[in-house]
Amino acid sequence: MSTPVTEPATDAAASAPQPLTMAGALNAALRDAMAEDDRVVVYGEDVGPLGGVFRVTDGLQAAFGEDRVWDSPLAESGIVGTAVGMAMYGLRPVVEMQFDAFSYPAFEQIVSHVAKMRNRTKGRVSLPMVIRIPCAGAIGGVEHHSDSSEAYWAATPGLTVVMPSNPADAYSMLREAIDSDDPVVFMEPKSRYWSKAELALPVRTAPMNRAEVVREGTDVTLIGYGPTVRTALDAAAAAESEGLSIEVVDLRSLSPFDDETVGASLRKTSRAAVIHEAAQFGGYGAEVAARLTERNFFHLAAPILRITGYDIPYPSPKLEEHYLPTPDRVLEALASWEWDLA
Amino acid sequence: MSTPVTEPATDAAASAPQPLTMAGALNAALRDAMAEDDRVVVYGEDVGPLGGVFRVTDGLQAAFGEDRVWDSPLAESGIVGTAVGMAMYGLRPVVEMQFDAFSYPAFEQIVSHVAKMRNRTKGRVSLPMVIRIPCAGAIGGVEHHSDSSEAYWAATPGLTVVMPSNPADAYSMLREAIDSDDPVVFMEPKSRYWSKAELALPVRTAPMNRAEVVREGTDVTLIGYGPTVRTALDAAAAAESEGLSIEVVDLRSLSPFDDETVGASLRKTSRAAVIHEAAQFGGYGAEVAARLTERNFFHLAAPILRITGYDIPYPSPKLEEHYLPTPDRVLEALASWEWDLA
Amino acid sequence: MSLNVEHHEPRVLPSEKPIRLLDNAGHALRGRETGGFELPPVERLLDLYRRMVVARRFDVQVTALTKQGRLATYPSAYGQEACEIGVVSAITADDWLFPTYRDSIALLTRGLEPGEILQSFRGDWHNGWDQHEHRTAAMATPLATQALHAVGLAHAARLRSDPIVTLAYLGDGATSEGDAHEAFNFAAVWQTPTVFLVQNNQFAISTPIARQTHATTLADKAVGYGMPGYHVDGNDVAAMFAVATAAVDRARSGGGPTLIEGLTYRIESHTNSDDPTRYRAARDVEHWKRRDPIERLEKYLVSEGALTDDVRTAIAEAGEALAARTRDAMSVSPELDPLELFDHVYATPRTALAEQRAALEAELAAHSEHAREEVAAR
Amino acid sequence: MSLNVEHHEPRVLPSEKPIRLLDNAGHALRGRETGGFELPPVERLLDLYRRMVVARRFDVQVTALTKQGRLATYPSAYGQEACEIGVVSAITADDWLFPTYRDSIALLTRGLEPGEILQSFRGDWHNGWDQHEHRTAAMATPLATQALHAVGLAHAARLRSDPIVTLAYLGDGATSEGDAHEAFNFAAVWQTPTVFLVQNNQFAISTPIARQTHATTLADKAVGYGMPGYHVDGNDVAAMFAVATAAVDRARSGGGPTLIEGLTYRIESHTNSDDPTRYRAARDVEHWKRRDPIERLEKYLVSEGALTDDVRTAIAEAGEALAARTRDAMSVSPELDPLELFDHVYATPRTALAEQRAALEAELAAHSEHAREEVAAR
Ligand SMILES: Cc1ncc(C[n+]2csc(CCOP(=O)(O)OP(=O)(O)O)c2C)c(N)n1
Ligand SMILES: Cc1ncc(C[n+]2csc(CCOP(=O)(O)OP(=O)(O)O)c2C)c(N)n1
Ligand SMILES: [Mg+2]
Ligand SMILES: [Mg+2]
Repeated sequence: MSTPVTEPATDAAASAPQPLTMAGALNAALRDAMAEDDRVVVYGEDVGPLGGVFRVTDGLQAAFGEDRVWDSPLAESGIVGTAVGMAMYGLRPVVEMQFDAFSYPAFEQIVSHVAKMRNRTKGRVSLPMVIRIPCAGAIGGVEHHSDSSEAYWAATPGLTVVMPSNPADAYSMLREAIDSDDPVVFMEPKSRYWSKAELALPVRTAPMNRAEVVREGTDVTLIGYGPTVRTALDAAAAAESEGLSIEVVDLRSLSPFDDETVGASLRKTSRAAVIHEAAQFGGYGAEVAARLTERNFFHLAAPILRITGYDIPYPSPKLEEHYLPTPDRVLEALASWEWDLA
Repeated sequence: MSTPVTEPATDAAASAPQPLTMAGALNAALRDAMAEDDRVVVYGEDVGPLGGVFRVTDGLQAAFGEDRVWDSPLAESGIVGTAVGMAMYGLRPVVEMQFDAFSYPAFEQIVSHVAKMRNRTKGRVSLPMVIRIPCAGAIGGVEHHSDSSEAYWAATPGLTVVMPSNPADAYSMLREAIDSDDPVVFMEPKSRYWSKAELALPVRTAPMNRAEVVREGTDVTLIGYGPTVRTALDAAAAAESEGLSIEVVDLRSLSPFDDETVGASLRKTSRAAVIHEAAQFGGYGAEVAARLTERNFFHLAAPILRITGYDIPYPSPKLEEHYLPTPDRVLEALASWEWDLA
Repeated sequence: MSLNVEHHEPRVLPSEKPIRLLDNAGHALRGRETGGFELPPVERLLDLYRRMVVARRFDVQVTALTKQGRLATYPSAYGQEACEIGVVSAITADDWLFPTYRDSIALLTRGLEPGEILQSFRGDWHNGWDQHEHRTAAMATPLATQALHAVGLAHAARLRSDPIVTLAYLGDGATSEGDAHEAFNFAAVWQTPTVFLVQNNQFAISTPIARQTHATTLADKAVGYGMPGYHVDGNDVAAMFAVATAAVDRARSGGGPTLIEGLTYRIESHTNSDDPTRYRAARDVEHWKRRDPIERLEKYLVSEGALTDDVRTAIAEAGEALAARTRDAMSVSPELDPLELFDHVYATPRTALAEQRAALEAELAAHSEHAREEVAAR
Repeated sequence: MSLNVEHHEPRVLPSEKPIRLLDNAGHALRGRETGGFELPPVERLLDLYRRMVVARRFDVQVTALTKQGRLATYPSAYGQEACEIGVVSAITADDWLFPTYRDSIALLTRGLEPGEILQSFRGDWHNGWDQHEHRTAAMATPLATQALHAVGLAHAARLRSDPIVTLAYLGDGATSEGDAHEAFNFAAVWQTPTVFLVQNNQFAISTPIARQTHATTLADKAVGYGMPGYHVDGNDVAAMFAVATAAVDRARSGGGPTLIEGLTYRIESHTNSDDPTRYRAARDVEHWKRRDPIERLEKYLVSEGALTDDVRTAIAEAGEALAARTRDAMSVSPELDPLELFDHVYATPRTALAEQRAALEAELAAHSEHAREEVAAR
């Protein structure tokens, strides 16, 4: 878990610690950002009276009115495309794509405009907007409800792509994303929405472009993000009993990649594995493995492993357990690797 | 260049060798496939009387009529989405996206249906269709005309993604793509459209899922695909005079990746670099580097290099020369690496 | 055949008042309201009645099973039976249906078994039937995408002079997607034999129709594509069937596509995980319950003396039999083979997938070995 | 302000015959054909004439420069001046224009300089002006995408009670894209102050309008969104200006969006790299040349005695001056700094980009060092 740092004096006084889910923390972040800055508007499918299908926007319309929070027509390209115009005008739209797979209709707007506008205009038009995407699987969703789309966004220059793994980061990173002058693809791991933490709001954690060492260790670096930070921590806990000391890094930011923090951990342990739910082939883990290897080759005692989903479409609910990287699978992968070395 | 192999007896008798551009070879492949199999239909934007903006479909409408080759309305999702229905019916549609960036409106249809239909239906519905995408840059195109989209497709399980680098492969691989029962994203490097070769049609080269060693060498393996095969060959030729023996592999197939051929080359040379036009971060080269490292770590004398475009949107025509990986840049990269090793 | 169509239909605005053949009291209507459509013969209506009653029994059963946790999710069509059944009954077994997740009960009319229909909702596999056997595509989740598949298949059939029709179902919300537009346009330009049914149940999850369109009716959209559009009372199965039959006939005879809007209401929640109290008033639901499509037709059939006790009993029995078959199908949990995950992704085998398959196989073997040891150790 | 709009416009079908105020002989029309619009005053028409003549001079000059290789590409608007100039002249400097690649000459009317307009076509950078200064977005290449930006900006302004209007230009082909649909729909549902101009020049590159739509007019599309649509003679600048002015006024006073179709023709090829002989007959081009928008207005102005020799001379001089400025702008090749490639991608600096920038800097330094050595060695 990221260490909450002291609030800057400009922010509202911290509330007493309260148990908050990630969904609740995101809701609070939206609420606080909207209260502080009336340029922030929230819209998308079902974000109004329903509060979003994951309730992340719960109560916001009641609190801020229909001119700040509203249900748009059902069209993702329309949502993102109009947000481009709103951001050009000077608002700070925060839009929701209901699931990764339903961001695909907006792909052209995101890749050809959101990502490229600032460069196209030599920095004269920045697009301060946040595209929230409830992401990944492990929630028993029917087809198209458990895609992992991060590799698409991370491969697109001009986008900032982040994914919190816990409620404190969810709050802090969403606040920072909304404040950013760059467009941010903000990915929210659905399976972690109901994970809880005690938080005194407004909590601020490390800057969103930094990775964090969330568990120290000496033998292996496990690199996770979003839902797989939990997987890595569980694997690390289990490995401890077997005498293996695992360091866990939560990437937090997928683009940019924090070479400094992750590289330092790797140079310490000399072995690393990256864990994600998405298919392995062409997945984000490829970039992690490639760049860490490039930059730290002579520190490596073994190749960087990728412990990921298979190269298949995401399975149906009853089969997803076989697809998802589990702590067991992580430990088995590490074992095979030690054995290779022998 | 891939070695043409003898034609199977079933095919029409080979014509006398004639000089053909890649565009011409693709045109001939479409023509021959259409003549042989009346399930093959060709449609898209401007593929009819105009023959496509790159003339790849030149003359096909005149030869086969408007029921086999026609101009569709201007809507890429519509083009791919209707092709899904046509393939379900039993036709073999070959559709054209005018440029990489204009395939993005079809992203949802490609990722959520083209790639997933066969798996969804337990193999009962295959989609034998080809999505042709004139790809990459180096043609002095204005914005949005020089994107490299291969990383998006390669990261999508269910798609087959190929890219020829020369006229013989262009002919042979397109024929094979059309014959395939799997949907194929067929990427055509625009900057190579007018490159020429002497071909006796119908030429058949290696199976499209295989990489090819197009130049033998002993010191370094350069891995290219599409436009960068030429770059690699030019670099290899220049390096020869300096006593460096470079082997060049033309990937041809991006998904699947031919681990066998590329791995063998790498184990021989112990050093490799992959070259592509797309931005480096999250680009296809990451997968190449990651998987080759995973599988051949203890054969590697140095990290696998990625010599690529920068992590920025593709530049305007007058600046693209600074962006594109050139043979010089390849040689400099190799030099820095040798020096690292010293 | 030449696909070069330049002829334009005379442009007509859909009627603002929905086309209706039976009023809510079950009285046959005459005059303008019918849009010139004729009430189908009573035997046909009786058959539609039977299908609707059986379908509702199924729907209620599945909702109950879902609440019991037997299914991962179920989007009910309670209240939409007239749209669902009336329109699909207008096509033949040779025609193709392209349904959404909402349209389970239309699939019953296509002859699919509960076990096939519900496989994806139970979570076994993404799709549970042979699409070619039933000429019924998998239920589309990404909204409006299936409309394009319907147009493409229709066009392919037309190129082959195969006189089939394709029928695409869409929701009101889905009409806002770019793909709906592209499908309507491709169908009209190519004059494909396609019928689009927009079930306007007035909500897209929580979003009301007023936030979805500013048009007077969704059928108005047809004008912009140069295709006929009909705004129909979606709780009047007679009207839905009559309008759909005319559209299917026109499509089959080369007259091109039609857009039909059925104005209806979803009585249940969006899916079992929805909370409709957040976005609609109970009294609205009550209002629409009083316009129940089955009751309306029932009143008419009773007034015509067509609904004898024997018939009622037979229908009820058919409904119960289907409900029992549904319960049975959902009570057995089929053995799923995780290794099958790798088997259907590509027609052309891939080494990397074979490797991953082998890895999972080894993992599964190790686990069952481990399980055996644990049992033995006890 | 409440955005909850449930009021519907009365539904009207656009006239099948295009709205026209001046016939091809330059005679002022009366009666139904005018659609109730009034001929603008002669001083206004004279001003539009001046803008069109100057714009054409520019367009011809740029086409010539492109043939000489000074520009990488240029999409000419020759023949479309009445649409291009008539509509953009209906908005104020405070309003926003969202143009396509085709609309260079509309940008002249917005006060942009040739050097700014042509920067992307020359290949220097993707966009060459300050969008906020000119309230003119970059030319959109991905078709129809800009229409959504126009709707979003209009909605933002409305939320801020800023009484501006946004004007989005689209081609006939672009109306087939999903984004056009979504833009029309969002604008109508949100009732944004947006005017859409569809320049129906009857071709999308080589694809004729008959393959793009089956509707009688493109303005018919408006019906499906519940917004007013006008089918206008796009070579009649008086009509284009009058209809656009009414639409802008309505938008500004809270009356929501309007779709205007200008029926026109592109006389030049799609871009310099196109070969129109493959897809259209020379006699069609001749036919449309005889309906030249500038000549039409000229005839009217002459008949009104408004076009004196002095005025003609002044306009011709303005055109020549602009052409000269254009040649001048295109004859200097600005020094481009390759390192700037890294400077605008993100507002937040990135280490990886700084590294890549440094690598290119070193490479450039090595090259110029190398070049210096080569020179010295000679
Ligand atoms: C492209 C896409 N975006 C979003 C969703 C999520 N989603 C599922 S159903 C639904 C509402 C659909 O409403 P409507 O089309 O009216 O159909 P109904 O559910 O009322 O039958 C939404 C937003 C989706 N499935 N696909
Ligand atoms: C999304 C997208 N698809 C394809 C293209 C390639 N393209 C550029 S212009 C053009 C034709 C556009 O026709 P139209 O909208 O009628 O405008 P016109 O050029 O006639 O002004 C096409 C297909 C594109 N720019 N964007
Ligand atoms: Mg609905
Ligand atoms: Mg056009």
